Amino acid sequence: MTEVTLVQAVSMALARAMEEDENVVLLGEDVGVNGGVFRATKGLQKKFGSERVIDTPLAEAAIAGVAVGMAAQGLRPVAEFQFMGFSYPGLDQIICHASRLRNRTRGRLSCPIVYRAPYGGGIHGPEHHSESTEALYAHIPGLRVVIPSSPVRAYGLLLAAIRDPDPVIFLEPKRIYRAVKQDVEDDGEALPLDLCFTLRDGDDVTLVTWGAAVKETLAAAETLDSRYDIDAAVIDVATLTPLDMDTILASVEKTGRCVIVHEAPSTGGFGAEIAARLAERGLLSLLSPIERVTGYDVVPPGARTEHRYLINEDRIIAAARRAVFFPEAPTEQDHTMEDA
Amino acid sequence: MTEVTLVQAVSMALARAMEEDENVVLLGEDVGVNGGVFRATKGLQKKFGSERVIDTPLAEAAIAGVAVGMAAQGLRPVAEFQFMGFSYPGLDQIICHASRLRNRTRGRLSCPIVYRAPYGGGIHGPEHHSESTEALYAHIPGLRVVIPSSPVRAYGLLLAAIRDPDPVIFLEPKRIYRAVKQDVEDDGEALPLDLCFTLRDGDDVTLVTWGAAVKETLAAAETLDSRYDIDAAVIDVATLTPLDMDTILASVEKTGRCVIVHEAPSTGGFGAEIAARLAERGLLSLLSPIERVTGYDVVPPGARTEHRYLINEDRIIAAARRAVFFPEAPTEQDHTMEDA
Amino acid sequence: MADEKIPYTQYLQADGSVVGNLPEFAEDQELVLALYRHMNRARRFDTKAVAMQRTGRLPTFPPALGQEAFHVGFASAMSADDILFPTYRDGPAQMVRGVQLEELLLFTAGDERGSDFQVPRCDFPQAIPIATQTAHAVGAAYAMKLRGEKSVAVTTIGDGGSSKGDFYEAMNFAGVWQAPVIFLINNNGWAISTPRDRQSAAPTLAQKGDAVGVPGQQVDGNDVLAVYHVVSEAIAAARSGKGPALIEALTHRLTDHSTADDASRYRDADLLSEQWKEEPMIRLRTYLSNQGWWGKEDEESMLTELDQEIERAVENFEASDAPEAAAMFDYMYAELPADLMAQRAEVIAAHGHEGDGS
Amino acid sequence: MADEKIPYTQYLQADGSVVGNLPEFAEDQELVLALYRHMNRARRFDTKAVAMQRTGRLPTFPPALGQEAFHVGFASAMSADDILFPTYRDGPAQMVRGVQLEELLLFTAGDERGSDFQVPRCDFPQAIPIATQTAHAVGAAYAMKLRGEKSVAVTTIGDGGSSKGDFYEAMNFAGVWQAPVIFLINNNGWAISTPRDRQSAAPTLAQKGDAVGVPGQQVDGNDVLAVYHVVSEAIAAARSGKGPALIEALTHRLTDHSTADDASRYRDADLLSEQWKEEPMIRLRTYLSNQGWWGKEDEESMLTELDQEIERAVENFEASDAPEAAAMFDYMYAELPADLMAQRAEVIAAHGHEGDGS
Ligand SMILES: Cc1ncc(C[n+]2csc(CCOP(=O)(O)OP(=O)(O)O)c2C)c(N)n1
Ligand SMILES: Cc1ncc(C[n+]2csc(CCOP(=O)(O)OP(=O)(O)O)c2C)c(N)n1
Ligand SMILES: [Mg+2]
Ligand SMILES: [Mg+2]
Repeated sequence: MTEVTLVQAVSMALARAMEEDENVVLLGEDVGVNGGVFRATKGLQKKFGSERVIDTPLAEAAIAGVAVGMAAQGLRPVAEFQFMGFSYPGLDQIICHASRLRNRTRGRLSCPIVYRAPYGGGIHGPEHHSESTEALYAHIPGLRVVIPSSPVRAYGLLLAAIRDPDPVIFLEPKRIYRAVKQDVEDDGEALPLDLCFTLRDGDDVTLVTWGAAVKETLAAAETLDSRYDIDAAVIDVATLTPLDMDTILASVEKTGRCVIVHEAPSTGGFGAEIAARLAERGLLSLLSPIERVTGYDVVPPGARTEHRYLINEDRIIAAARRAVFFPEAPTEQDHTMEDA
Repeated sequence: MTEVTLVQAVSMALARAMEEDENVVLLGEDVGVNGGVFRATKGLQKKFGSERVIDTPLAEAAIAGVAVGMAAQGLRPVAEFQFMGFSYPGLDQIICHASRLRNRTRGRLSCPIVYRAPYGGGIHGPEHHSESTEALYAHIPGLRVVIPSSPVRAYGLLLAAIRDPDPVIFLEPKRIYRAVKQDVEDDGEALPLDLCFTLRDGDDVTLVTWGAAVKETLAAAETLDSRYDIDAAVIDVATLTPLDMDTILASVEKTGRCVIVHEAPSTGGFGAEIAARLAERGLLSLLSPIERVTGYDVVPPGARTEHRYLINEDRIIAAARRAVFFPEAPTEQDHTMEDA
Repeated sequence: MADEKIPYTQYLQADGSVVGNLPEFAEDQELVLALYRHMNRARRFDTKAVAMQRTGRLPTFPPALGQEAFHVGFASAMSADDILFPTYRDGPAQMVRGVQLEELLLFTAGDERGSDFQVPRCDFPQAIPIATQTAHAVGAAYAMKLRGEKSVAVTTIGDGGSSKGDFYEAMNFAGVWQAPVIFLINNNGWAISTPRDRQSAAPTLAQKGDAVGVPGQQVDGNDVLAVYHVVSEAIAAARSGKGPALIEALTHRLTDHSTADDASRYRDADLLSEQWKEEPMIRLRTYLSNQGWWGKEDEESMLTELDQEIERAVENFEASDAPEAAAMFDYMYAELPADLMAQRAEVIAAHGHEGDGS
Repeated sequence: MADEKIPYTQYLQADGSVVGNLPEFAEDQELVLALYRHMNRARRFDTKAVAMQRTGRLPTFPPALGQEAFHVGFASAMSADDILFPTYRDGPAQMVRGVQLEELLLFTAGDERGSDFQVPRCDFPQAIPIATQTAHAVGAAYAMKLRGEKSVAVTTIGDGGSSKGDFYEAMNFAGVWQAPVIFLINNNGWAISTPRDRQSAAPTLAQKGDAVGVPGQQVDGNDVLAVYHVVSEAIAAARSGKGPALIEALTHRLTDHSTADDASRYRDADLLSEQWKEEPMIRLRTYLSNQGWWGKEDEESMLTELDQEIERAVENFEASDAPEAAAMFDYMYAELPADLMAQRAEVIAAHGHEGDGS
């Protein structure tokens, strides 16, 4: 067992996957000699050679596209977009080919690719470095969208993603790349790609979230408990698509209340899909309107003011309390909303 | 007044806009001499010259990107993607620049661009010619996503889109390009970009839809009325973002039931957003679970079997009846579900 | 025609006369007759498919009329283990590779089984989003090189497609990686209605290789011997580790862009009749008869055979059932995720299990 | 260094000696001194910004250390009415254009007001997504040409960026349109950790113009006179309707990619010290003193002035309030759609109206 950060867990999983399968190759900008701008591929080129850990020219459409050709030829490419905001030139290849090749050829050719990208804000990055556009990928049939939110889940889910016979978009919440350390056993055990993770049981309200926002959501659940005696369940969706709705429905059946928390803009965010499915399959369980605590429908503000945009504990607590008190509004005196 | 089809109404609006504002220019593949592969720009190059109706080289990323430079310099480019499935190389420019330039520069520069594309299936097109990925665009702050579903709305909404000071994604449901003719007065009157259109009032159930599916939805409403005595309201959302939720909420308040109909895959489709907002702001009005009648989460099948994927009247009728009869299931004998 | 710096290869002139020294293989009667037969199959099939489209038996079809020497020439230069990454206009090349006519008809009809080739198992299906296939070819070539295999990836693109960034990026990767990929431009003069001179100010498309350190050359795409020759040499070089190559074939698109197009809206009729004079079949037939390899009877029996082969394919195609209703789900993932099972069941409930064309 | 076919321009060698015939403007003392001053301002500002980042007063900053001749040379060659489409590394060029140091600091700090330049109103903000700016330049150039204006668009890109399809597509459009755009490659040898020779197998980046019919040339990017000269000529040609041009400037990145980078992980220290010998400021100073235009005192008073100017900008920047909370909504659309008003109200409720940095 080693205590590692999330980004180190990513490295560990990559190394393990490359060891156990010689078809696994890494490619992307600066993934080799430099070990990636976040050091996620640190040391791997030394270990596995520059033919398996490939520093590519600067061109994301090609990175996405050559991975398709490699995968159809039996390799298992893990392609890195340096930041999610630079993955868009690759969308065409991912939508038109990676997600479809199996279907187009009735299974003759397939695309066991992992497209990795650090995602989300909160690192005081320049413009375009704070994207949370997972919803774009989650709308594309044929893909899996996977987002780890702890070192343990990063290790297990990334191994699963690499071994999966189909393309996976693997988004790493860079804000928590080094937020905590966890014991991660490098035992090659993958985690399932078809289950949500229940991080906390609770009877009063279900908090559904993923990515870096898991951190604030867990903190909010603690506060809800300690300060307001509200018992909140916390579900880390982890694999957005295909979605394990049953775990969410089961919890909401118990709590009757649901708050969905994500960093991406609200409109058309993946929270909408979860809310929609609740309104379809869980309507009768709902004792209060669904709440979404999300990014606003704006361009993420620059570093100087991004804290106003990012999810904070207070917004989650306020939403959970609105849900629990519904149809009453939570009383002012209980409500200690603070400015961040 | 002239009786025109939807695609002719598009031409009319383009011609009108070009006449009234010399800054309006068209660009795209085959939009000039050929008048567009669907003839939407027919005759316009003759009329306005090849400098204002520009046949570009074959490169969608550049088409999207040069439009940004043109717009920032005071032109009002109307850029055509030949099919929505070929708009993806342009996404990077649209997400990173067109939607953001005003915000990035605090209003100093802006992007009055219309990106037009024929969209949706049902024309027996080859692979990649049947895309309905409006949800990708609808998740991007700073854009407007507009979809006309009749000649009158095509004319009025396209004029509004061109005059709008910000970027608009204008998706034309090609399946109904020539489905009906309508009297369209070429009077230069635009339609509002911030309202849904209520096409049919109704007390029993609210059908919310857009694009080509408006056709089947209206037909379903007729059948619901005549065969089942169910009085369905039909709302054409038309402008997906920014969304006029009030019109939808008002109707659902009256009917208590909502069926959302769109051709795009269900998961992460824009129907999810509407359902989510209902579950947030209209929960207490809902007398039955929200129903979504949508494309499946698969690649649209090829021409030979695409009818199995496309929205049909029967699916809408069945969903509306489930909603109305809820919590009972509609009885078998009333239920005359036919295979298409 | 060609830029000075750019090599240009032609052996058979429009009138069938030979220019320069023919390469050795031109004496190989069997080989050259096979080329001729492939070109004829392609053209007969093309005619048939267009006729079927006109009578509502096929949706949109993109004919390759006039470009048979290009397609047959390059595909014949490939080994079975090489891999083709074609476009929508490469049906004739796919036939040479072993794709069945019936499969091509299924694909055209919008039946996904048409891309599940029995042979060649590794070739990609036709790419519709233009230029995307070039990156796939580079990735596959990288994989083959990594494994020490000697196969070569071959990919095609149009003059229009050569304007796309994907093409440039793919060639650039191939150059850096010295990957065994051959990039072939079928420069037929048009991208739908857009003429070659509106695509690029570059005097040749072959010189696009300059930008990425990949050697470029031109070839008369109406001359199957020239195409076969330059592609064979380029493949041999790539196979022996000499890296990628770019070849621009000069062809003419002798008909509409596709059955959905009407070229008379934008193309001068006189130009077209000039171009017909350069079409590739007649010059090859002249060569064959000059060699004493081919006569009227050979021609007649060949055409009869080809037409029978095509008819059989059409019959099989038309007798085929549509795919099962559930098929739209069953190849989305290696294993259908639980999340999609209800949708699959709904489709089966509505349309039944059978592939009954419903 | 350069390919034979590709012109290469250099006047000032590393030791300050002159090679070839200097262009006329090199005798214009005022002009050349202005270039020198701009280069010094750039370097002092750079040093300051890096120091601020190291002490937590700025987030990530991308220094231009060593590339000042490139930035100052090309920006000085532009007229006020020309338009610049810069990258994140073009701060020094923006300063020449009239962008305030305080604005550059705001931009770096992630304050959008930093891109609302008071001067020049039409220049684009720095593009972060690499190569996207090249298309904007072409579109703007098209607009200016359409209106019969004589302005020219100038855009820059790195050696890494030159691998992107956007760059190729933009140049191709410019070639077809004969649009007045100058494409400048700042080839500083690195794209973060990726060396030039892993970016492209093309021997020069200037020859990328071949692919699109745009003339390409190289220039010594450490020689401000050479840069000023070739860019001036290219702009004049474009202004007079002669179309686009591509110029590759050979520079060195004398420090890390950005303050978030540590080049010692991938770059040889010896290489770096060799490159320092070619840096652009010293050779220009040598030229100036050889001309008798510049002495120790001039240098000292200039540096004092520049440092004061920079200090004032830093003070103003640090004294500035953060934008209002509602600002994140107020520039999304010309008019805020009703749909977003509730969100805006929520943000104001949580953070107040004031631009208090909260
Ligand atoms: C990315 C993309 N954009 C647009 C289209 C629509 N389209 C189909 S064929 C074609 C013209 C292609 O011309 P060219 O590359 O010269 O090939 P040709 O058809 O002449 O063989 C266009 C624009 C497409 N298939 N893909
Ligand atoms: C499309 C895109 N991909 C990746 C990045 C991340 N990135 C920022 S700078 C850089 C290297 C750029 O190198 P080069 O073009 O040579 O310019 P330089 O930094 O040397 O000036 C990369 C990969 C980006 N900003 N945009
Ligand atoms: Mg062509
Ligand atoms: Mg560089």
